[in-house]
Amino acid sequence: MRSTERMAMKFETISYLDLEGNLPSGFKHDLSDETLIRAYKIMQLTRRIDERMITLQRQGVVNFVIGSRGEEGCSVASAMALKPDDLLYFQYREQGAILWRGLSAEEYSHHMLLNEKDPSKGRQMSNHYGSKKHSAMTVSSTLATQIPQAAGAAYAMKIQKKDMVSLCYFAEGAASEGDFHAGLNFAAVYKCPVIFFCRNNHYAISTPRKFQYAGDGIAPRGVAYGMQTFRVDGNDIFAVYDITKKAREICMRGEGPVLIEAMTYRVGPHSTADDPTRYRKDEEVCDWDPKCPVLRLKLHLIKKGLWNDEKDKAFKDAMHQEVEAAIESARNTPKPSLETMFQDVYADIPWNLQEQYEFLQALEKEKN
Amino acid sequence: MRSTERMAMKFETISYLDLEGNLPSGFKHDLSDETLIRAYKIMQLTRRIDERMITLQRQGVVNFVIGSRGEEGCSVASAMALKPDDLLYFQYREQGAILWRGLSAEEYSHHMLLNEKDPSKGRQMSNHYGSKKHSAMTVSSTLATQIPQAAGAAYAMKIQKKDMVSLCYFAEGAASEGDFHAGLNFAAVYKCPVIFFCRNNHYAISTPRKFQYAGDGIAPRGVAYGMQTFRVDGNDIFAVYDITKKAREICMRGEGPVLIEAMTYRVGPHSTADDPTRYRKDEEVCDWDPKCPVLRLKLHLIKKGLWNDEKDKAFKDAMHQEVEAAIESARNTPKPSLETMFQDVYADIPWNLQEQYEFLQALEKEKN
Amino acid sequence: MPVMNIIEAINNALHIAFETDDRVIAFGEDVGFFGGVFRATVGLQEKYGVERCFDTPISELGIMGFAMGCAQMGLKPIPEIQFADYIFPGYDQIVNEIAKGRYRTGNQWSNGMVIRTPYGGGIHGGHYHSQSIEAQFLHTPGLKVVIPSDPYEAKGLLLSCIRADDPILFMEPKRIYRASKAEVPLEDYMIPLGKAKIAKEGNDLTLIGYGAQHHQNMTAAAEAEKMGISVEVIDLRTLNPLDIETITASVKKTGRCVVAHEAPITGGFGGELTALIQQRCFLHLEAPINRCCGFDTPYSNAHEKRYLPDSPRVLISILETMKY
Amino acid sequence: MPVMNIIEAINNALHIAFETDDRVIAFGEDVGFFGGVFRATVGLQEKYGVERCFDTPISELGIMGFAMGCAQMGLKPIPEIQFADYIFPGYDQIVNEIAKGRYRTGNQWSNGMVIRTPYGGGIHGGHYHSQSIEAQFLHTPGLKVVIPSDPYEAKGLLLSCIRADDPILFMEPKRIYRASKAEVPLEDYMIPLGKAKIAKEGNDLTLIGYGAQHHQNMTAAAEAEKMGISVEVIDLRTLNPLDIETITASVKKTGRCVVAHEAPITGGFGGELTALIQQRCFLHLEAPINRCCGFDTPYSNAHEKRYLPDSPRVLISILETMKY
Ligand SMILES: Cc1ncc(C[n+]2csc(CCOP(=O)(O)OP(=O)(O)O)c2C)c(N)n1
Ligand SMILES: Cc1ncc(C[n+]2csc(CCOP(=O)(O)OP(=O)(O)O)c2C)c(N)n1
Ligand SMILES: [Mg+2]
Ligand SMILES: [Mg+2]
Repeated sequence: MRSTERMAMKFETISYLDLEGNLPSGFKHDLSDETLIRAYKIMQLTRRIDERMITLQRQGVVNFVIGSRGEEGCSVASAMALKPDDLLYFQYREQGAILWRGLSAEEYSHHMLLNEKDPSKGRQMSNHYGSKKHSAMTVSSTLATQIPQAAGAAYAMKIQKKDMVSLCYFAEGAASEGDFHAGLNFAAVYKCPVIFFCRNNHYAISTPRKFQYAGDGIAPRGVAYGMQTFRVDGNDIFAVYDITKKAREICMRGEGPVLIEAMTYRVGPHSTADDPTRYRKDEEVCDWDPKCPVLRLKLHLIKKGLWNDEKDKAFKDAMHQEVEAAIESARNTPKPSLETMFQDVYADIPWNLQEQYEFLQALEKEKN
Repeated sequence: MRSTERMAMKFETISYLDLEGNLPSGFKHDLSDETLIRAYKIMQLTRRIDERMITLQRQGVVNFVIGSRGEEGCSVASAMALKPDDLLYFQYREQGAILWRGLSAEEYSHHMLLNEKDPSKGRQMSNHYGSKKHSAMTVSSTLATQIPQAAGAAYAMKIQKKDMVSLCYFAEGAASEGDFHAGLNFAAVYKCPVIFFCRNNHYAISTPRKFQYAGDGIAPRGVAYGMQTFRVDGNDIFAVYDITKKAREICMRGEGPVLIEAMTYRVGPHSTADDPTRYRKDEEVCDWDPKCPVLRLKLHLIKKGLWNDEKDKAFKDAMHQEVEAAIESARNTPKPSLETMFQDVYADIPWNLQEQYEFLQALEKEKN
Repeated sequence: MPVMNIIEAINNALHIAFETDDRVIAFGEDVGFFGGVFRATVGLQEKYGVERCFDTPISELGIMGFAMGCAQMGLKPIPEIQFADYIFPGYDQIVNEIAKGRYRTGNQWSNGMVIRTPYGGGIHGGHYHSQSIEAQFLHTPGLKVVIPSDPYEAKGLLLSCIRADDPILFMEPKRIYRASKAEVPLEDYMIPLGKAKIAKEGNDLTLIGYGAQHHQNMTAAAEAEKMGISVEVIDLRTLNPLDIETITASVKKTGRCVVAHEAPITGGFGGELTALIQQRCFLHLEAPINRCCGFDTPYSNAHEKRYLPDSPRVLISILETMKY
Repeated sequence: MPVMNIIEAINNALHIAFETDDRVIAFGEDVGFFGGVFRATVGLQEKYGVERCFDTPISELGIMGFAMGCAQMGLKPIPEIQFADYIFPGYDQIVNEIAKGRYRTGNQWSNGMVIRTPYGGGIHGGHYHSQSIEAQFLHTPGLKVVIPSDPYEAKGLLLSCIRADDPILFMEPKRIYRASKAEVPLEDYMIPLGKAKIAKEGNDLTLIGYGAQHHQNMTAAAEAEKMGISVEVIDLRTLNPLDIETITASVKKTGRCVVAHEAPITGGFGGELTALIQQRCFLHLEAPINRCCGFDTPYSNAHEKRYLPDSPRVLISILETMKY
């Protein structure tokens, strides 16, 4: 490459599924019909849970929700391409992946309502899911910190000679943090088997991409770090699946980390604390309606004769019931006990925490 | 650019002056004979001062020295291409630039000996020069921190509509810090008139480049951030000058920041605290002897009839005397006074510092 | 005089600062077009242009380093860190660079700026939207720290900070951003830095706090009053430089002292206050200085209410100290 | 028994840790091939391979984040930060992520690791090779802090840290890396965490310190002894969790206390110690607890000798406290 003024590096976007649900003729994939149907169901489940949680937030039952509407394709299809033990590191808008892994609506609800069955014992905000049995690292609010962590975890997998990769989700805003730079660079230097999955969804809260970066998105950075890099249509589950699977193979061949930039759009507000009408036009959002990953897969399934309106209705009815039952169960589960406040700070409880716990116990007793 | 496996981005290196001191026939530049001779002299002065300081360190007169042997071309030629007011941000191995700006051997020595005439009042380690009157920001040991600072300063120049750029020196090791990422990205987003000048000198203390990055050096990152990027032979003052000048023009045209990666080699130890024989072979170092920027310019000057051995001897004799006198003067200048310890922490001296100063004053009096 | 909440008062102060000094600029995540997630910078971009008030990429270290460069070139930056919990990626730039800039360069350059950041608990934010970070910045020579407790204070202190010539961390009690209301003059006014405020006079015990905690302290003092205990309540306002005179005069008068803050007790600023007071008022002290603070755990969402040293807990500390 | 200096003892401990537990890995800037700029990791790469001991790119935040990922996968990382002054780019990863990891994940994952870093003044390092950073990490629930003062302690404490299940900041007094020598058994041994050491018994005053400062304290105590003052000298060893029992028992016995550390006095760990002691030993105290510490300036190279609380200054504090 010549040193040149205004050098351009433009990445094309890999996409297979068109807006009507057609795949290119001759296109081959290894996804069974059952898998495709499950993918559709999990995307719908994800969307439903998000919607319900947002409603519960308005009702004061849940404090805070980050919906993933429009981005379910990124999370579900990437998780589909991995083995169940591969370690996922989330940003926070990838609930589809943990649901794909088999976390139930009920388990998810226990977390969202921060009750005693929440694996994090109600300590974090809701939407900070994580479950060791699903090999899914607990979300941390601090953006991008998970990126070098995922590199380190992958390094451990490599030297422990495991058939395992880590996959780290983040979005284009978080990619501005120093942690992004360190994480990708370390991974490239040590050829760690880690897939960096960037959801480029156009916004970071109110901040549009032009104030996030001046280059051609995030993908060119992967090349700069010396790693194999792909840009995909994040709303096309076939593209996301295919490239994530390729990425896993690259990792397992010892060729080092892979960066995937998935182009998508944050259809909803940033979170329940946000009102996007203050900073973007409705028309812009509407443009993305036909690109919806759930809709496109549904059209595809219908075209393939795997799905129809009747099935859709029956599935949704059952799924909605399941979600309601899950929420009901979570609402009826008690809050974490007082002692959980002082546990897990260290492996053991030191004297100062013990004293503080006893003080608080006495206080609570007095109150009752 | 297609998403592809093992995507390659290879930068070529711009170089004009060959090892015998020849420029390509028909090559044009705007450097006067006097400027070329001054460049040579300042490079020699830089080298001499470095050598003497290293000796003084061994003698216990100076605590710490970072020599720039072999890299004088980077610092001097880049400074030559700027206007005198353009703000320089250093890493620490760019004394050539501040000497080009007119800082005298004596001023430099005052700093190195950390006496009361050191503009930093002896507070930092030596080799942490800086002089406002030379528009040269004081060095900070903490690597890479100056990179976003230089971006911010350039932003201020831009909104204040000054005919000014900032130029930020750093090396390939520092480019791994998060600050590098933030600094270049911010500069690109706001199109700040800043030149990022990376000395890629093969080593970060003992760490060779293969443990610093896996890509094709630092240059491709500039492209990824969407900025104009050049790779030059850092030991060719014509290439460094030419590209830095171009970079300044790009900045002043409002086209945003520029990244220059100058390929060079750290010929000496990292610092007087380092012993490179423990981690690299002498042969490797010797390979770089003929590429020496000072030698190549000297050969060029001789070929052009601007220089000869006689002149060289006369110049060196005088210059050495000047350096000795400078050191002598610095040695005879007292250390900073006690009160400087408590000044400049804040604009004013708060009660706690006042109390501490008085306590120490009393203590010193008792001692004497 | 109009009634404002803290956010409005801060916004008002920023507008005055922008109007009266064109070296002033403000930036941070979502600070520009949107006006900040808490709406503190609303209207600045519209009125003073995108060059003076703008959105940044998400990088706190970038925001801090960029601000330092702006300051070195003579601007007066007011960078915002969206939540105090997210200031740590910029910690090195603040404690090693910004704070030491004047000293390190021998007063050739300085880094006058105001780092604004909402801090503290009580908003169901869990670990990362609740922390009180002041102690992590009060061990840093060169950096001042100011924390207002109500709208009137917020405006006057912020204007003083902007017009001071040092880097200042200005921590805003987000829990009471909207809950705390007061009459605030529309005019330009300043409250001097380094001066604590005796918010309530008293003779039996000195209660020291700042920010949102100050209101818990006032409530506790009122309760104590009902029980016949006369509490003098000090709102520190500036934590560095500390108003040691006001503090020692008060404790010498009362002979007893409680210090309260939200941050974990161990390593918190209460320790420093205690050490200073016990040294300067030793012979006047009738009881140990009592600290009523957050616990030594990360900030737990589910237990938020129990975590905070609310007025009932402050009252317990007062009673304990009185009984000693 | 061989005589070792601190660096040799640390190196020896690391070799034992690598030998006895293959989950142990070490990395950092210049740590691999070269063996570290202070030579603490010499021989590890040669003996145990480049996968277990390696050089990193220059990014402290990367080193910390990477270490956390390794720990989450069950390895036991021993990352090195070349100088404590350079730990701050990794501050967020340490205080927000590594320290809170166990709590945040509900004990599903933990981050057992030992962050080794040389700290402190006395080597002509100016602002950025001299800082004592402990206080900036002692307000962080979830993170333990250990500081040895001699080779024997260094080896035994380091091995305990490596075998503990928590993230631990292990700060090494670089000024005495080579100057402090002691007999150190070649065998594997551990010194329990959370236990202070009474380095010298005494009755008149308790002198508390750690790391390199402890030696200044011992010298001052010896001087005081000559003047008829019997000083009990405590070397804390573990700063978190603190050995509160040993401390309070001593101060209750002596009735007087001096705390000394190199870090700036304001916001330093001395404040916390003072606050704890005055609360627990109030009725036994015959004088205010005196802090003998670094000044509230950045660390000035030219004035290094005056900056440090050396034994003459500690002695002054002892005398002051005795005279009170
Ligand atoms: C270190 C840090 N800084 C700031 C924030 C506040 N914050 C939360 S989400 C967010 C925007 C993130 O945007 P992006 O990474 O694009 O993710 P998206 O929300 O679009 O999925 C910000 C600024 C944070 N959580 N952490
Ligand atoms: C933040 C930080 N980390 C570590 C160091 C210690 N250190 C000083 S110089 C250096 C190597 C720098 O290498 P490079 O950037 O390539 O510069 P060069 O010495 O080759 O000119 C290191 C690790 C430091 N000064 N600052
Ligand atoms: Mg986004
Ligand atoms: Mg280098």
